[in-house]
Amino acid sequence: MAEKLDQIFVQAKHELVRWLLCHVPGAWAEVLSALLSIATLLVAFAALFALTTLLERKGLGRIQNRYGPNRVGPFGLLQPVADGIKALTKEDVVPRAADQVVHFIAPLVLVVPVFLALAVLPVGRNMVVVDLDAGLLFFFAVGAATELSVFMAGWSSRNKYSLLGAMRAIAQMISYEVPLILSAVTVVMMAGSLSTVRIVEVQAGFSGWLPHWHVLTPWGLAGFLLFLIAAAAEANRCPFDLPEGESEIIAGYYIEYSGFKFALFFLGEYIGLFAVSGLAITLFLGGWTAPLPFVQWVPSYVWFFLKLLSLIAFFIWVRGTLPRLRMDQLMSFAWKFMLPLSLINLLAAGLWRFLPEGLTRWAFCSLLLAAAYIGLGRSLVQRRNLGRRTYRFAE
Amino acid sequence: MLGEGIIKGLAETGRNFLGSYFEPDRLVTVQYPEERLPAPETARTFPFLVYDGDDWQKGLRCVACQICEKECPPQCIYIVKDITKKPDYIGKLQFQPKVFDIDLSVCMSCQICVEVCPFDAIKMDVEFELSTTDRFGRLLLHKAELAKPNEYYHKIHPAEAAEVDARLAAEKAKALAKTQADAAGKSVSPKPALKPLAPASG
Amino acid sequence: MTPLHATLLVSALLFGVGLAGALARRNAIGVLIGIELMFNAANLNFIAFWRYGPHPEALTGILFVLFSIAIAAAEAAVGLALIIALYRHCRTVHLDKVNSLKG
Amino acid sequence: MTADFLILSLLTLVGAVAAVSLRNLVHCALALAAALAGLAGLYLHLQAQFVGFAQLLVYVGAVAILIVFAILLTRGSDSEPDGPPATRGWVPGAGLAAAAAGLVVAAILSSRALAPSLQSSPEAPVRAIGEQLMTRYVLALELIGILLTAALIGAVIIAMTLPSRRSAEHKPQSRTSIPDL
Repeated sequence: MAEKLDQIFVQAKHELVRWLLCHVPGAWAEVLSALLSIATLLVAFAALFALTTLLERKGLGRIQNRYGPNRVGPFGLLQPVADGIKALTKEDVVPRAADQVVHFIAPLVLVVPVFLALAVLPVGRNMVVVDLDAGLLFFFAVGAATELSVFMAGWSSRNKYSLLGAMRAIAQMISYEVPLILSAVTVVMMAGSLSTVRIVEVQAGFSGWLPHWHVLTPWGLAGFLLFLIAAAAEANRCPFDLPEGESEIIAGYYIEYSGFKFALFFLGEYIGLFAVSGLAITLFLGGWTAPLPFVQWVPSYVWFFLKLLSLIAFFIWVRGTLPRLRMDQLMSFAWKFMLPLSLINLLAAGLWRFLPEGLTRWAFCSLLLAAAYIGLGRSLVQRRNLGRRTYRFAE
Repeated sequence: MLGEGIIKGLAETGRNFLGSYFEPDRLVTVQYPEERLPAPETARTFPFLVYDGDDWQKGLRCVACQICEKECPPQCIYIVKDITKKPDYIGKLQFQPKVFDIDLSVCMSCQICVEVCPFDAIKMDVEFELSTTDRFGRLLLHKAELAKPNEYYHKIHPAEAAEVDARLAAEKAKALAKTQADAAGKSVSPKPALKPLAPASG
Repeated sequence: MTPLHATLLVSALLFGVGLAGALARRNAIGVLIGIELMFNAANLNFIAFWRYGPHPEALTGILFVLFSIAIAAAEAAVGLALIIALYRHCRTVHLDKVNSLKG
Repeated sequence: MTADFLILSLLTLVGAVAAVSLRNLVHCALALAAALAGLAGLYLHLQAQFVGFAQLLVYVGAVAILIVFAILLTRGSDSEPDGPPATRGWVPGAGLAAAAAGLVVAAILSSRALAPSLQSSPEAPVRAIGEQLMTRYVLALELIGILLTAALIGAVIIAMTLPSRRSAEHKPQSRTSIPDL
């Protein structure tokens, strides 16, 4: 029964493809199967996007002792629908000085790769659109295109704020991509594979009550936290939302976008967050595996989406808590703290691999990472609040 | 150590989040169309005309003196005086406005009309839900929409209305006393009637 | 025409376009773009010969391209740094105007 | 000669032509990114998965961004108001390029050694690439590491302005020497 429930979507797809093959030639089987997977993925994540916009506004409201949206539908549940209708019916304003073609293409260049990145995330047992041999590399490769789209949006608008926002965004994305990839590399070292499916399989299984998740090791915990911070910076989430700081550069690179194009940027940003959170789950939180042995009867995709929702909730919580960083703080945090710590984490992961199992390797790796954390953190804090700012003109 | 502040901050916002579900006092937002706060005594939006008695056409306090029309800074009041006097609600003959219009889209709620009115005939309303799709028709209020009973005035501004009523009653009593005194004095001598009034007005 | 021929033709045309760009552009960055295109045309050749060659299991072509990509990245970084230094020195990146030997 | 090959090579070539012929340099850089993405698609078509993704990561993610940054940092280089985007001697340049390309094309078309090309479908698993890198090509890998480090440091030093020199040289223009984005 549990098995059946777990594989219900996989079975449904097979049945559907079989039924469709009665009507179309057999050579189309692969195409049909891929199209069905893609459609399901698009619908599921678009629905999750709608839900998340609502949850975010509700959660932020509660953190600030407000209600949040509660007018459209019961408990405000239809608010995303209202937002969507609003975005679709709004006038699409393009500045006269803008570079029309680049301005038009930029949102597409953001949305398409971001959805492509979802293709390698295993959302359940046997539920992945493509199991690529170099899946992780694929994820980061298509993620690279978003930087270009941000630049295109910022440059083509012919607005100094949008260009500033784009430059900030690119500088930030490039800086945080280094610790992001380095902390992912630790997992690749352990799993011995770049395939996301294989990485999840490595983490399946229990020793006693504890699952074999990577986050439950010293290097995994450090890697997970580093990955989460870098992911927040990659997805332009608070406290790293300088590129779109409303109060300083009035929404940054999408200042000149309105209507449906703005909605596309918004969608792209959230799907990017889901993708990178999904990758964090795949790499460190055991993907679709159950956290405890006796709840394994719960379908695997439920676990994946539960983990995804809790990570999103964490991001919302952080957004409701932390103020935005300053640009120099952002950069010194990336290069003086994140990068050395992720390199040391790489070392710790290597040691973990080659030290004999037991308490010694736990103690050794934990001590190494804790010492690095305290030392780097102290040096960062001592330079007066994450590095002192030097003013060029306003001395 | 690095990160302590972040954890403290997260705890604080977490407490806010959970607290908002268990302590209703935290949520200060008024859910406006369903629940509304009572308007304060001194609240004001736009003017209305007060009438006494039951029939608004007879009971209007306004005598069409047109002071408010002249004083109104944005000139949103338009009055046409009736040529003949008509009996008011107690049967006394009075001038009455034939037309009394206020353009709410022009009015700036300055309350000068209320201050200059010698008859306490125009007062400020607290009604604020005036949005309409017909800007020229629905925001130009005529006499019929402007006239509201004295009881309504008592309801929205109780203290002020009581004061006004007391003053009006006192003036009425004084006028009554004066007419009686006049009636009494006319038989004796009409001349000293002005004398006791002079210090009172000064 | 075999697939190998087609791929090599694409590579040759790409090289020609890149060469034309490198020779004819006035702007230093434009020249760099042309050089990048030529680099990539060469890489395509390696992949094509690996794919249709007699010993694909040796992975020589793939590894050569990987190294070549790494070198191209380094080349681009240094080249652009040179262009920025040039701009700072001469206030222009138009190669016609950079014609004095004396700094 | 399949449809996907045609589409990808068309994208690559059109992008390349646009990259060398457009007037606005930012457009050139974006066209270059499109051409290199098309090339990555060609690699995938040729079953070199790892190389294709590496190409996307390095070229679209890093080199294109680097070029764009350089364009914005060298002010006034993004447009060429005076005259054509090419040098005065563009005719010999283009002619030389056309001759070179024509020569190569003729060589390819007339080559007999290429004729019996194999129709195998080889695989390049990541594990095999990694093993090769760590055994047979380990020296090259280390050299690449040194090269990249040297390039990194060199680029920083070339592009860096020393505070003392800058203030000495550009004192009168210190307001204009700040890159105006």
